[in-house]
Amino acid sequence: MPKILSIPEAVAKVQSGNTVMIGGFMTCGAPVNLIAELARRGVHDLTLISNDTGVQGDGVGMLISADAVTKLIASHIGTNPETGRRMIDGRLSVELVPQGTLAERIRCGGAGLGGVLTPTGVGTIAAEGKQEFVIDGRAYLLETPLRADIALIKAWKADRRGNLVYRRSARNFNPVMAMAADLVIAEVEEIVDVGELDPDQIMTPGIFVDVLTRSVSTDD
Amino acid sequence: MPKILSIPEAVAKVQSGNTVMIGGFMTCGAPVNLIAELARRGVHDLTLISNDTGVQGDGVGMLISADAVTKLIASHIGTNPETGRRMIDGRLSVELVPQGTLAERIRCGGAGLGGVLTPTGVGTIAAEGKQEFVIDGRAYLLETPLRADIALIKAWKADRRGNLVYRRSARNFNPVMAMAADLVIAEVEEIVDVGELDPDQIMTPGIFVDVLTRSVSTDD
Amino acid sequence: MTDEQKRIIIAQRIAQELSDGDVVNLGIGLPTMVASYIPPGIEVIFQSENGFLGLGPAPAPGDEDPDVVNAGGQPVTILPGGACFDSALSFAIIRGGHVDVTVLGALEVDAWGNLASWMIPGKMVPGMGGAMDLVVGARKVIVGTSHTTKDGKPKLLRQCRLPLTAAREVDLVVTELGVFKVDHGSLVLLEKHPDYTVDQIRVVTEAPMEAAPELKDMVLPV
Amino acid sequence: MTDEQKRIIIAQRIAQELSDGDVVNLGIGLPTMVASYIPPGIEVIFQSENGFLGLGPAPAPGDEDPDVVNAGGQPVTILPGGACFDSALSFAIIRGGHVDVTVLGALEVDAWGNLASWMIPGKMVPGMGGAMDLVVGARKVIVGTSHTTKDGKPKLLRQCRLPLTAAREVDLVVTELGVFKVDHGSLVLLEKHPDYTVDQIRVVTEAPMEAAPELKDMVLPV
Repeated sequence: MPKILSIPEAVAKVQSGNTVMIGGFMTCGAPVNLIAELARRGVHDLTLISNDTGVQGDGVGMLISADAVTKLIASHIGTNPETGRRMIDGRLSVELVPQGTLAERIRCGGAGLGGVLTPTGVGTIAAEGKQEFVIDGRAYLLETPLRADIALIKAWKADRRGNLVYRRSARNFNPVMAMAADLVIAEVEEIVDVGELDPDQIMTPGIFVDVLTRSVSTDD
Repeated sequence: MPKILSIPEAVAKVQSGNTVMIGGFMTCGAPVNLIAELARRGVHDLTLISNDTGVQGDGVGMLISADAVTKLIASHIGTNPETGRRMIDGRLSVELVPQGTLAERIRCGGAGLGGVLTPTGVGTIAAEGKQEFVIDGRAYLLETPLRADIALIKAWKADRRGNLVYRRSARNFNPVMAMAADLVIAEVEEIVDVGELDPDQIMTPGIFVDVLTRSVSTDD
Repeated sequence: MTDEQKRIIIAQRIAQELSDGDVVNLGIGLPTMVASYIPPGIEVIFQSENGFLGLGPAPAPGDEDPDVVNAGGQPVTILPGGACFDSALSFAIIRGGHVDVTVLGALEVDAWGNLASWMIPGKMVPGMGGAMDLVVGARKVIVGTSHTTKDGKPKLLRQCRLPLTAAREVDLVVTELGVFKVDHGSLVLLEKHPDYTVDQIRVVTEAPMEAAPELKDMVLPV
Repeated sequence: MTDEQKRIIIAQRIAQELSDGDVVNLGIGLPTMVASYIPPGIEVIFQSENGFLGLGPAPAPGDEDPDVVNAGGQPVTILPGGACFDSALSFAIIRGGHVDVTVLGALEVDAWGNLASWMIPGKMVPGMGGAMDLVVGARKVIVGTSHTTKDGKPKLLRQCRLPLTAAREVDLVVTELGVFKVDHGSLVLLEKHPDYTVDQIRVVTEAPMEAAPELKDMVLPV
């Protein structure tokens, strides 16, 4: 059973130097209250794995502005000019990964796979340093797994066992990240009793989730 | 939009010599009415990809008994002694694949991936003829994609766009097979109007489905 | 032509490439405009790479749902019959050949079907996002772009000079001056703007270019 | 001891290896019996590899749901808080190290932690099903088996002779005669049946075997 903690209690589990995955596509489906608290707390030297860096001052962008991140693995940073400036200044090391490859690499990390072969990026600079394979006449790159110490994810509803349901396009990277970290903290809008969620409608089984926290604090 | 056809009309699309994927775990989640009609029709020389061969005379077992299959790719055949007899007789060529590897190979076929690296089977006869890779000190086998001409799958509900919802453990291999065949025929218990299924609860998007057919025929 | 007139010509012409039932992914910017010009009688299904099928128009002001945004982060709607999924399935759809047509913009495109659309070294490095997967995975790749840069330099090149989004994947290039099929090192002009001659178009095209025997005039928006 | 008595000793002893909150996958046959002996105060979550968590007991006659079966195809139930998924996610859970303990039977197991459980060439080739993934992926692999074959031949070997299910993955072997930790080519006897001496057990064990300094008697079922 996951622990139910307040936002500050949950965020206290993140240490400087950790590798952290954060769900969301810009601010949609991002655990913005966990991120805001993390930015406020003043951790540093994080390796961050996320699709993008939000916008300046919102979503994951709060961590960039707070100088918390020294290494970033993402598919897109164009929506936050602060990220680009820090990359050019040399204050932030950035590994850009095609979005579908990023999803598969995280999935591999969670699913015990040693890598996947993808055609994406063949013949581009995304192929640099990677092994290339030709299978049935088509070229593929070997892409290796990504894992994190901690994943911060966002769901719509949880039950007390940590089973999660996401809403609309807020699902995005959250389900794969929930599988690929040693400690998984889920920010949710509502926590319901065990049995209230239909087993068929659960998108992330509760066994992946270590900590539940509410977006808006209420009495437990 | 998928076509809505009767069971015989749907099954008429399968030709002798085709590679066919069939969903289900024994008879649970198997499209048993499609299978029964296919066995009755007398096709032959099928390459069959399925988790198992059902039981003797039921599920996929009907196709084995009907002499329709010459090559089988499956994870388990122990529940149908007829399959083992035909394999020993040399009438049926069988490739046994670990169940998780079977799911990943089909997923690769549907997801445009050239293969995955799995630790499953390393040091066993399942590794024979496969490339082995060591990544971060752990050994993995390269497993390649599986695709089919036709997938026969089973769902609980569909809407008229072919969006599918499965029930309980009847989901199993159906969602990955729905992605990995040139033609996908789904046997469903009920067809509802567009808009009746919540977009978050759809497990297989309708764009994968070419033909819908009802388990029990009713007026359309 | 104003920039807006060019964009309308391009978007409207690309819309005519779509067939009933196609699954279509539109890139950000000009490609998004294609949705406004789908011919009557044609129904296509738009995929949004951040995780759903059945992308609909922007909601009425006040009706925005923060959980329903497009790949540009803007509020949109999900049409009846739409379906939501995670990023892994979204790119399985894209990479697996389940998207019939993708439409993308270009910094450069060349006569071999190479596309450069995601970075200018030292200047603009936004990241490739989902573009590399889309160009590799979609069955048909259409590039929609102004024929030249703002400075009047050709964008349809002999060989791309900027870092590629994907190699040899582009099928069709649509600009305000014409419709070009990529054909192994040459761009075949299938249709041209009625006010321009083939030679006038050739002057602003770096790529080897030939007029198709059945060359037609583009039907311009009314 | 009757076969049934042996099976009860084994299942009950294995159940004591489980900790509160463990995610557990039980193989078909003897391992399934472990579920009946979970100690009071311990709650574990059973995973069924055909696609759900929260596997519960068999339903009352007449309450069977054809869509709810275990990996052996038998009717079972899903407990409140359970979750269903497809085979890809099921084996992502198994292979990805999210199952704390798996319990499997054996044809042979050896002092290096090799397990043979899925085929006898020329005789029995049922296929490996999910067993290869489970043995590789679960954090702790417990083998539960009768100490010898029906003919009295050892099943705990120096080196497996049958085709392997997985190499060097078994952590613990529980038989009706004892509990053995796999330790690089040797089986360390941690607990023994109180009615048998170490030497009596050694006689029916082919694998190199040593008694742990803290060797204890197994607590037998009442």
